[in-house]
Amino acid sequence: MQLMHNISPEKVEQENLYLEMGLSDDEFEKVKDILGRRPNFIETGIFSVMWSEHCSYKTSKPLLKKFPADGPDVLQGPGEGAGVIDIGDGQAVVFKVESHNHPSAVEPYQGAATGVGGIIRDVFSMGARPIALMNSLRFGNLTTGRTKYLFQEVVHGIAGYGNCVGVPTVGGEVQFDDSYEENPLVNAMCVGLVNHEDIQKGIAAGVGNTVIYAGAPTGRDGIHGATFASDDLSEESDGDRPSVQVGDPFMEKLLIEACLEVIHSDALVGMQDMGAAGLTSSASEMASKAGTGIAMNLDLVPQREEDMNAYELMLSESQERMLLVVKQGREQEIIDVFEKYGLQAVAVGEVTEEKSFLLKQHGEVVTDIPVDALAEEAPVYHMPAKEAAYVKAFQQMENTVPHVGDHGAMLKQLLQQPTIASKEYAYDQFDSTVQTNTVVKPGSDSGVIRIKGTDKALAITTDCNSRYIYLDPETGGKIAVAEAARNIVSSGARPIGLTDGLNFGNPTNPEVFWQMKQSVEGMSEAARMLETPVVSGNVSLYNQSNGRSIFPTPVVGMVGLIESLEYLTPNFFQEPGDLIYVIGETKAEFGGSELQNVVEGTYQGKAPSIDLQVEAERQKQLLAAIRQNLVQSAHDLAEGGLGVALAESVFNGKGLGLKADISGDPTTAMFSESQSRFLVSVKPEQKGKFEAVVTAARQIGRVTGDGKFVVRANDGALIDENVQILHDLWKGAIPCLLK
Amino acid sequence: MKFAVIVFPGSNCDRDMYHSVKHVLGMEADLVWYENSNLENYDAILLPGGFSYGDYLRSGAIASASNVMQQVKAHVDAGKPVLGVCNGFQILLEAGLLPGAMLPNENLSFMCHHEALAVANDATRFTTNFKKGEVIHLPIAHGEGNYFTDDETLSELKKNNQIVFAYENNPNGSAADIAGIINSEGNVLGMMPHPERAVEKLLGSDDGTRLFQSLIENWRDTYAVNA
Amino acid sequence: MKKVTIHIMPKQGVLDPQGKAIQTSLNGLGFSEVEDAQTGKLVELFVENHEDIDKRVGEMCDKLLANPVMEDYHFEVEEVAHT
Amino acid sequence: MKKVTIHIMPKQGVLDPQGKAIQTSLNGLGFSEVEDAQTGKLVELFVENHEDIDKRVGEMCDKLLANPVMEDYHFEVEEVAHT
Ligand SMILES: Nc1ncnc2c1ncn2[C@@H]1O[C@H](COP(=O)(O)OP(=O)(O)O)[C@@H](O)[C@H]1O
Ligand SMILES: [Mg+2]
Repeated sequence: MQLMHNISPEKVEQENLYLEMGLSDDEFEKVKDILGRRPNFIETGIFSVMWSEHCSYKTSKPLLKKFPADGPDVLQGPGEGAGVIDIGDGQAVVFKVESHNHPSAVEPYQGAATGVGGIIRDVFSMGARPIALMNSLRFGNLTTGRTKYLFQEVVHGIAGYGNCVGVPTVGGEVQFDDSYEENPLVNAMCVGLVNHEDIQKGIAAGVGNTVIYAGAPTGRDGIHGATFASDDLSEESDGDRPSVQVGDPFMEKLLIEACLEVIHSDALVGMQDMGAAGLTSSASEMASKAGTGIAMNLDLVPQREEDMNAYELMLSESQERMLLVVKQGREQEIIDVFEKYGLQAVAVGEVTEEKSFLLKQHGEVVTDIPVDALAEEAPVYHMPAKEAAYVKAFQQMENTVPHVGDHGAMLKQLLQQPTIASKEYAYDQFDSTVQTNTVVKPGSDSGVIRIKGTDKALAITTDCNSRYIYLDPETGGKIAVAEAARNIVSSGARPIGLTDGLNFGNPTNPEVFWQMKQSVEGMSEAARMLETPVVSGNVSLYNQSNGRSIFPTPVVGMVGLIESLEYLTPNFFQEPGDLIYVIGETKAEFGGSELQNVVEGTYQGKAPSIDLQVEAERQKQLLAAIRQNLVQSAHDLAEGGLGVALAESVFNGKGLGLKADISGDPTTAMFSESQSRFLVSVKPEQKGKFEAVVTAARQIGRVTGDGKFVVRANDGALIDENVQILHDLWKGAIPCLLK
Repeated sequence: MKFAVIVFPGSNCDRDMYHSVKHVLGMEADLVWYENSNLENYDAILLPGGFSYGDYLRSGAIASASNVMQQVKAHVDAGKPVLGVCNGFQILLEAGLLPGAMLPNENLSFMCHHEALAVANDATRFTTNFKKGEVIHLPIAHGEGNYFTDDETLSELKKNNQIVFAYENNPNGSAADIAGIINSEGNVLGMMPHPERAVEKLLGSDDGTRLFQSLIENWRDTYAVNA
Repeated sequence: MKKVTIHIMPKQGVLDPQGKAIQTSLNGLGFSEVEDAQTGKLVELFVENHEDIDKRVGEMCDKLLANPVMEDYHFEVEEVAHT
Repeated sequence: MKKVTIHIMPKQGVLDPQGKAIQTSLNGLGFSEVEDAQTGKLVELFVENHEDIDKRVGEMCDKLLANPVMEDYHFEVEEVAHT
């Protein structure tokens, strides 16, 4: 889109330019009412980004309200850069997930890199030191050159940025399904640690205080990126390409250190990163939150390119920029800190009494908008929702068991499915050990970070099985939260809160909006039952192209607290002779399962059922057993069911094997994806104690030292495989697909 | 014994290095910002890993041209020890305090995992607490650890036992499996693996501890008045 | 045998953090006359003689060597006796 | 105002994994005529006019821009009206 900034307000209206800029006719009328006049071109641009889905959540807000956002330990819920939860000893954990889907589809390396940079800024803008990164990725099947390229470049981009800033990437997830072929998903999560007294907010309080711009100068990067990120990704996107931003992780690292130094100065009033819609959203949100106004002189804004107009300066999404509000007269102390790190920091405006967003350039007023009109008073839409027809049909289907001839051969095949196979190709490229806190590295249910100077640790996971959500959004939503909590608990932690990344198709499609509504209902109910308040999150809509939507993918990022390192529990079996238990019943539930995809080449039928009461009970029991030191290892059962979980439990290079006996239908026992189940190992001498604490546990076998994977069904041989061979197939699958 | 951990713009293992010498080994240590610093009163200098100046141009190149390196050279000429890890090693190479240069890993990807290393020289002041031929485990985390030098220099290094650590299974294409080398005077050690990330069993290995202990004990024997 | 030298530079307006870092460092080293620095990639190809080589190299750049989102390129072709 | 274009290439005998990778993928993409590929860096400097500019630029390369252990360089200087 060419930038016709010198265009008259009349022309903006008469030629309907506002439509091209992203405002509907009704919205444009609303703007005129608010201003009592026609907006000029710049004001129209400002309204269109601030009222875009990405910044205003105009269609998702009514749903987000359903999330339980508070709990006894919540210090900051949704509304700031990131959520904050108290973890005792005067410390708190800060976290949020952010999506960068559309930019990554257009330029995968920079799209993923700047996504990581953005979420890190959200966390340190709260005053917290970033201590861990996670990511949640979705791609089409690794069959086309384009998909392989997207996957490889996204991984390189995450590594390129995260490694350079020195924040360890301790885990994540990657799933592959056709529905993501044209719309890959790149969600990044950052976790930070902060002392209560250092928690910052993005507020522009104190009339007369000074607004300081810090970090990278503003270029023409990502002009209109915010609306771009809210549009259907169609063929023209190639034309949108120049709006992709380039990240500078070196600058970000300096910005982290400078910002974490200035928070100790009582001259600092508020701080916020410039994320989506750059200077516009950060400045207007800070004022709106504080009930003040802001006046800025755009001539003072550091600029990377020549003669940039007000429109470009206000909408640019140049990376690595922060906005600070500082006590009047104390500016220099703050500026000195940034200059020590070779960063630019300049006063660009002041906090005003009148609640207006007032911008001057070259001596004339270019924007004068009531601040609240941009944030609080953004339009909210209650979209129509309609149960998807396909879901109705799926609910009528009976649960059937896919046919499996040779269960050993099927286990091998499942272990090579990219969604199940080892993700080492990706996480070996991430620095997972910098900051010397990583107790559990990528490759386990959760990443675990110890907290120096305490006996505590944090467990972190991201999860979302979108296949279940596609089959049944409400049940799938419950499962997403429950599965995340299972991953946290099996590492010995108590879940304390979650952040969500809602990735969906086009919300104006009633069936898509219904998917959103139902999954949010399910997630909310599970979050309530499992006592994990939703303290932050992000929404990415319009993930569809040529009429085809992605599977509904509400990613859950969850954090758990390990009160004492002695509770830390590995996922892998430990000692020959240990007893192997399955916690929870197994039913013939194959809807959305990996086995169904392998055997029937599709996902259909009912999603596995889940009873949240039972789920919560089991998690409490397992955690109790772990704290009584009765558990050698714990692992949740997920894609591929018991068979895959058993295999993963002996993939730790200790030469271990296992002998198990199962009864009933062998295919169901080995590969069903029934929910609320764990696989644990227990020392023989603790059999009695363990069974007393965990009532739903059934012993199915023993850990052996012979490197053999042996399963008998109803007293007949079922599987007899060599662990090393299984391991090599599982580990080699993705590299092999990328060749 | 008093350590200086030099902090360049973009260093990101500086705190880790500081934590290991100060809190795990209980030595005196300071984080020293690269500008207008004074290194005279330090017994040893640690150049930490990270991405100084974003690794722009060549990893370590821009940092090696900064003024503080003049003081590091003076410290080296005075015979005092310097340890460069990862990016710190790259800086020492670019500054000419160690021979050779660093190329991108053979597979052109960053890699992060534990590697088995053979201790090739246990007679340096950094390695007396190891045994020659002993295999230890340290984390690596780098995109450019593929050591290169011309053949003469390489045979020199071998002849003078300047190769201190060698990879058991070369991960990055490094010449002669080199993971760490020392200068001919024996007071400047550069290595890609991270000893400072391996000083606590909790984190998977404490083999790195003995490197720092060697340095401390040898310093006591030589310098300390009342050790 | 032809030697093709391909110059790949960031597009106008695309951030080049490396260039900035180099300029600052050169100024610091006393080369104050350096007012701006930009960095790019150099690719040298040795190719068998081939009719419409320019068209072929153009395709190589579009398909692999240059990133059309962020980079511009140009190249020269010269005759060499490659060893 | 002068524009200096500096070509920095790996020395003879220094392995260039990136060059190898590029050749392999080009061949894979059907550009079988590509027999060898090498990658290097391009640095463009904009410098105030300065007597013996060649000497100055040579120093910049030796001090910072090129690493003599593994790289060779050459450069051209042209007059430009830099904005
Ligand atoms: N799905 C969600 N659930 C809960 N909170 C959300 C969700 N989406 C956004 N939020 C909250 O709304 C605020 C704005 O989100 P976002 O626009 O992503 O922040 P930023 O402006 O930093 O990108 C943040 O506090 C975020 O945590
Ligand atoms: Mg933010």
